Amino acid sequence: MSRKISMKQAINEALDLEMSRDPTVILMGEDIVGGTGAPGEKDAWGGVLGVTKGLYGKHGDRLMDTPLSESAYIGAAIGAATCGLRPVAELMFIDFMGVCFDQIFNQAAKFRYMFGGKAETPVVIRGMVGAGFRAAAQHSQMLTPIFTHVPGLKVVCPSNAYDAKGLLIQSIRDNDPVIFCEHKALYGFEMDVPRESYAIPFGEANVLRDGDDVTLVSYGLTVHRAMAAAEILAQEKIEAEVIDLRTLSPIDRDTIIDSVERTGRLVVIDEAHPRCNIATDISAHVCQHAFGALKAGVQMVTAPHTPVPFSPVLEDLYIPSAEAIAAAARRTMGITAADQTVAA
Amino acid sequence: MSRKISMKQAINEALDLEMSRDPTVILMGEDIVGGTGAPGEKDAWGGVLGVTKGLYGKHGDRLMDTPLSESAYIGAAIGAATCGLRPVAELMFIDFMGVCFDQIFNQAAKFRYMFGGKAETPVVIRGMVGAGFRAAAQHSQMLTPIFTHVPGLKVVCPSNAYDAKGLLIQSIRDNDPVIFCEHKALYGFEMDVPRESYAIPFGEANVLRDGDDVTLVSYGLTVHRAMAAAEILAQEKIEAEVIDLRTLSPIDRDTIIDSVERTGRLVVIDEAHPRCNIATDISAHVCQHAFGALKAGVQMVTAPHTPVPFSPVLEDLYIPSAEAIAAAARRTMGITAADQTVAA
Amino acid sequence: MLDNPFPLNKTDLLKAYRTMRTIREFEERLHVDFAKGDIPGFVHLYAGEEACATGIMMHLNDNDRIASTHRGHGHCIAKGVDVHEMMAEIYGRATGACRGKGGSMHIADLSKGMMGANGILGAGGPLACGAALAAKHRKDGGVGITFVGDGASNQGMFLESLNLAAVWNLPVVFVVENNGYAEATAMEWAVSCDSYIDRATGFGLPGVTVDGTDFFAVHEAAGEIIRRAREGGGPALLECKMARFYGHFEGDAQTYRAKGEIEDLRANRDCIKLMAARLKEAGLAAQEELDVIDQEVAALIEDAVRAAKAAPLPQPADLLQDVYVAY
Amino acid sequence: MLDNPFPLNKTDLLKAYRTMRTIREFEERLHVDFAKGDIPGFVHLYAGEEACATGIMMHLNDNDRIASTHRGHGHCIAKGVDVHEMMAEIYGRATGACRGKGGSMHIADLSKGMMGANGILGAGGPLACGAALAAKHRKDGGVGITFVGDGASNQGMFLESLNLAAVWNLPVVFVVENNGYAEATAMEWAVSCDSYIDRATGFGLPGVTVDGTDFFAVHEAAGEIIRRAREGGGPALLECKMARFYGHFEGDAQTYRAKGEIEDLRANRDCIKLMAARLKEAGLAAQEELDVIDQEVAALIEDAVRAAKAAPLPQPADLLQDVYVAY
Ligand SMILES: Cc1ncc(C[n+]2csc(CCOP(=O)(O)OP(=O)(O)O)c2C)c(N)n1
Ligand SMILES: Cc1ncc(C[n+]2csc(CCOP(=O)(O)OP(=O)(O)O)c2C)c(N)n1
Ligand SMILES: [Mg+2]
Ligand SMILES: [Mg+2]
Repeated sequence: MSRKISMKQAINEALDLEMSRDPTVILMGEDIVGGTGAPGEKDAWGGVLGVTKGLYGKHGDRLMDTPLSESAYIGAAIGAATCGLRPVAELMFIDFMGVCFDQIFNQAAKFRYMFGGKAETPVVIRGMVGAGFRAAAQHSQMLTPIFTHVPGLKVVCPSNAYDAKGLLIQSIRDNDPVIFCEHKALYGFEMDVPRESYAIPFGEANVLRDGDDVTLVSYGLTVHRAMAAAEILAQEKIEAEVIDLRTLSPIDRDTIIDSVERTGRLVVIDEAHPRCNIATDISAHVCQHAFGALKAGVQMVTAPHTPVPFSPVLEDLYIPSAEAIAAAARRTMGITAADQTVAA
Repeated sequence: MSRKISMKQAINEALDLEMSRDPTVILMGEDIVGGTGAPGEKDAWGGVLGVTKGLYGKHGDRLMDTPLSESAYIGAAIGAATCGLRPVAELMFIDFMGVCFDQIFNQAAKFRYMFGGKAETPVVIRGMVGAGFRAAAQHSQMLTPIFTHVPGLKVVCPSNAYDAKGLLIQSIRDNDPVIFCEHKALYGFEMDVPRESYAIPFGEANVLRDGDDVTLVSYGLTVHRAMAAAEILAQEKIEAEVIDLRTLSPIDRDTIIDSVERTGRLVVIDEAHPRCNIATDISAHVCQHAFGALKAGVQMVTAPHTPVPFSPVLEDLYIPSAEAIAAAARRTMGITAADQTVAA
Repeated sequence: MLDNPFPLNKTDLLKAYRTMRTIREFEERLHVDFAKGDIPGFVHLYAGEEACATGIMMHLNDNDRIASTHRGHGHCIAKGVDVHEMMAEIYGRATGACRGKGGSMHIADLSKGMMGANGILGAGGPLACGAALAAKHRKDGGVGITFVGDGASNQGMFLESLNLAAVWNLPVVFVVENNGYAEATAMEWAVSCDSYIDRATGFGLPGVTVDGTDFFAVHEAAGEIIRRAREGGGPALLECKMARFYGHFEGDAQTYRAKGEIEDLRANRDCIKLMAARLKEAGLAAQEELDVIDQEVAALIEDAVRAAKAAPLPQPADLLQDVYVAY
Repeated sequence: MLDNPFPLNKTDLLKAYRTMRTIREFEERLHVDFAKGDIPGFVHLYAGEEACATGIMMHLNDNDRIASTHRGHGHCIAKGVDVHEMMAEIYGRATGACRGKGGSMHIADLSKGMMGANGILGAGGPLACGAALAAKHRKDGGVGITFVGDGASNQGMFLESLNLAAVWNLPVVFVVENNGYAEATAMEWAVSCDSYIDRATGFGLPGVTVDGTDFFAVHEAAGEIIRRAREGGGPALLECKMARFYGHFEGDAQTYRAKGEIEDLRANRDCIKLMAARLKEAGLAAQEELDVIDQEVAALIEDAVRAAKAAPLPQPADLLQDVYVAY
């Protein structure tokens, strides 16, 4: 049984289902309940954008508001995870990772290896990523490449409500630390989502659209831009295959390479900054392992090497557009702007 | 006039020269003097490995020991930089960036852009990088890709004493925040270094060896491995061109592309973890912008996707070896292990 | 002026009143325009807290630096940042204080000693230490001031900077703007110490608590602390207890607050009303004089909004500008 | 046992003595073998500080968790981690506590409630809060303990965790091992408060200071604090003032210390000598009994070194193992 719900609701539902199923699942974060110690209503916020709203009513003190101390509570979530709980800690905006990164990359990520395989750290850190909210330079970053770079972390970034639910359930059940990236511009995006519980395995990309001419690979918000680009291209009789990575670590390289072996052309789209990002990661892998299949250089379409600007007119230019993606696809086909003008 | 000095001495000399030249240059860090408040000798340490030793005697209180509070003093260095000083702050091991990353990536890196071009933050953050010291998972990382990912930061990683001196002088004079990465395994490495002051501009790679068959690109310690690989290859009549990047942001892509246009073959070597690293960054750039020149897929030789292990036998396997680099070069030439056996 | 009971002359008092009114008018206008959908992004209003910024900033000059918070409009105005440039910034215009790239959460003007509002809580502590360090290095008598909310006072960066300031004996003042809430969370719950004086003592700093709705109390306490810092007497912590008139940010329904709480605050703890009453009581200003100021302020804000709306937007090329001084 | 002046019986007292001797012997052996070049990496010795780890750990069971520091050997031994596995780890062997992947700075044994030595200072604070949170959630009476040096007590992560522990009322104890130095830097200079009791008060925690070279004092103070935490009475901070016998790490020339300082410490503040004297004074142990223990301990360490040197090295394939539980 399914019905249309938003990605925000899907995340809420995944948390609810897992808390109901497993008593070791606890939630913590700044105002994930909201109003602790305050004279008014309890559960006043349910997170800054309401994602955890209502869960306090059902699960009570297993949701914990925290003081404004990310290292302390994210570290506590990590410590508790090594002691048998399955905490889901919210880092309101992923941009705040700078004040608690040590606990994530030097502690949680390394315990298992550094302790000779004898530790498990089943913690999930949920955080909002991405631009488009007019939230400026310190509340709009992707930062997915930074987490993906770190061995020991798993990194998830869904593009829709269905995936968000299944991937979050998998994240909670997973026995390694998971960074769960929620693109804030997708929270309102609705789609059919089953009521029941289901887990989407990590490392399995989703082929959203078949096509034999060019492969478009992305994750998160820009998956939708890639789909829009595919529509534009289809009108030009270019059939694009669109792949949604869903998880960045592990990453499903087989699906990408299978596709590129058919299309011979690859465009990688990443909302992260261009240097050392997911786009370079994929491009380089393909160039090393499927060079023979490439008919043209791999094109990357990314955010620029700049902080995220505030002004809406600039921010709108910041996120890779469908037109820029389509243009990159054309470049892989050897179609220049001049050809285009002629064709048009 | 030059004489043989170690990279450690070259760094010390660069700091000394700049402090003498410019009264706004100040140094801070944990025990960069050593012994503050203690009953014994002042200037007892000069940094944990003695890099700043002796500078206190010459420049006195312009060197400041700090409490063990990286966010506070790195942030103070950044704040002071926006107010007219040119602080050089030491982050003893770059691995400690997790406790002060916010000040680096959300503050220093973003001020200029976020404030509409009206701020300057001429701060240098020096830190030890790299494996080989048996210092285990939390004292051996490169992390260069993480800093390189961030717009607004410049990232420098010299491979030798001469470059270290010139690049550090440039870093101090530069008006943007610079992450200056010192590979601890290179500290003892001696070479001819002029006594006088000189600055090496950023974004200019150094071609250490000419060759027409394959291009090897690296930075830091693995430059030496690449040179050793070139020696191995030369015995097989394969002439490798070896490029030392010196600065990772900005990065000298022109020199790489010029070389690849001649050789048609590229191996990128990176001591950082493999995902979203400098190797993928370069490979992807070349694959997008010089695809036509490539005769074979770009090969990457990197550390594995694991934390740095302690045991010397494992750590020695961790850092890319000359043999692995040579093997990658052979792969770009289509020479398989089988061919090799025949040839031998 | 024989019967002036205050340590400020009339000109300064009216200047302070004007500053507070400017902040209030600025914020109330944003409140209205945000609800209309005119203003993009997150906006945190300082209304109700004006006496704190104003009382402190009266002691500072352009050579003194402040590191502000996400709730920074009041600090900016009191520190002398141009109101037109601020408004244009909030509207994302090319004429803004940050040329439209910063927005409400990142207004800065280094020429006025305003090091920036900050979207990262607690980040100002270290930065203000740096400003103080630079002043100390130059021996120019400058001070660094950082503002921090009750919530952000639990941030590690901020706590570290208390220790650093004491150890280095920096001319820096930590102003805790205790408005009782961090978002929806009560200060009473989230801050573990009995008082900020205890916390200051825990870092070897003198701590002072004042009623932050009382301009005169803030002004006096801050004056003493800042003077000492300038003279090399070292850092201190000043807690100002105050009241947030609006939600955490615009759009907050505030159901976590007590019934009648805001009405009560507005009626009894409005720092501007309180100041006006004191001025009139002391015979230093007639209502008419204050009305004139109010009208001038209203006109200023009106003009700032008008100008902001009419100002040019950033150009596409601006997207890539000013990442580095030189790259 | 009528005339036993101590709250522990003879068996426990001798057990404590044995633990302290084991730590000392372990560390002194490392000191010698490091100088010979047998041991790779950074090694920080706990010698001189044994009474602290031992006095506290006597109150704990495997269900209680500790988060340790870079100077962790003593915590490990007192918490029951196998000495052979520790030595093998320090020698980088496959039989080590972490299969050779961790080394001195990362020895852990979660089955013994030892959450790991830690190369990042201050990181243990949040982790121990997490252990305490898990215990509280399970209502199993467990406690979390974190050790932190005087230097690391200024780390933001650690400071934040003091506040968090108080706010969440966690069964956690923060043990400040104040040995007077952070590397070469004096505690007196780097820690801004007058006393750790002030710092604890600054976070709403009860704070207690004891002579960390006095096993009995540590044991008693820790017992009280840990009992209260177990019973839901909340967190506390315990400062143990003690003495580092060796350098910050092996290889440190220690020129920053006063002339004669170490000799004086060894003569007058050696926690093991002090304990032995007290035991003999009270007639609870004869020198001969202690000698037997000393000999057994020496044999154990000798055997651990022998076994470590003979143990197999990790295999190349191990390099890629155990990054994830499943990937
Ligand atoms: C490091 C960091 N953590 C969390 C946030 C999200 N956040 C923004 S404002 C706020 C509450 C701040 O409360 P307080 O410090 O009391 O200041 P006030 O809003 O009351 O002025 C929070 C949690 C942030 N911006 N930065
Ligand atoms: C976050 C961090 N900063 C700095 C260091 C480097 N470091 C290792 S030990 C040490 C001094 C520690 O002093 P203290 O906390 O007093 O412990 P002690 O060594 O005296 O036991 C320093 C600065 C580190 N490991 N981690
Ligand atoms: Mg507040
Ligand atoms: Mg110490």
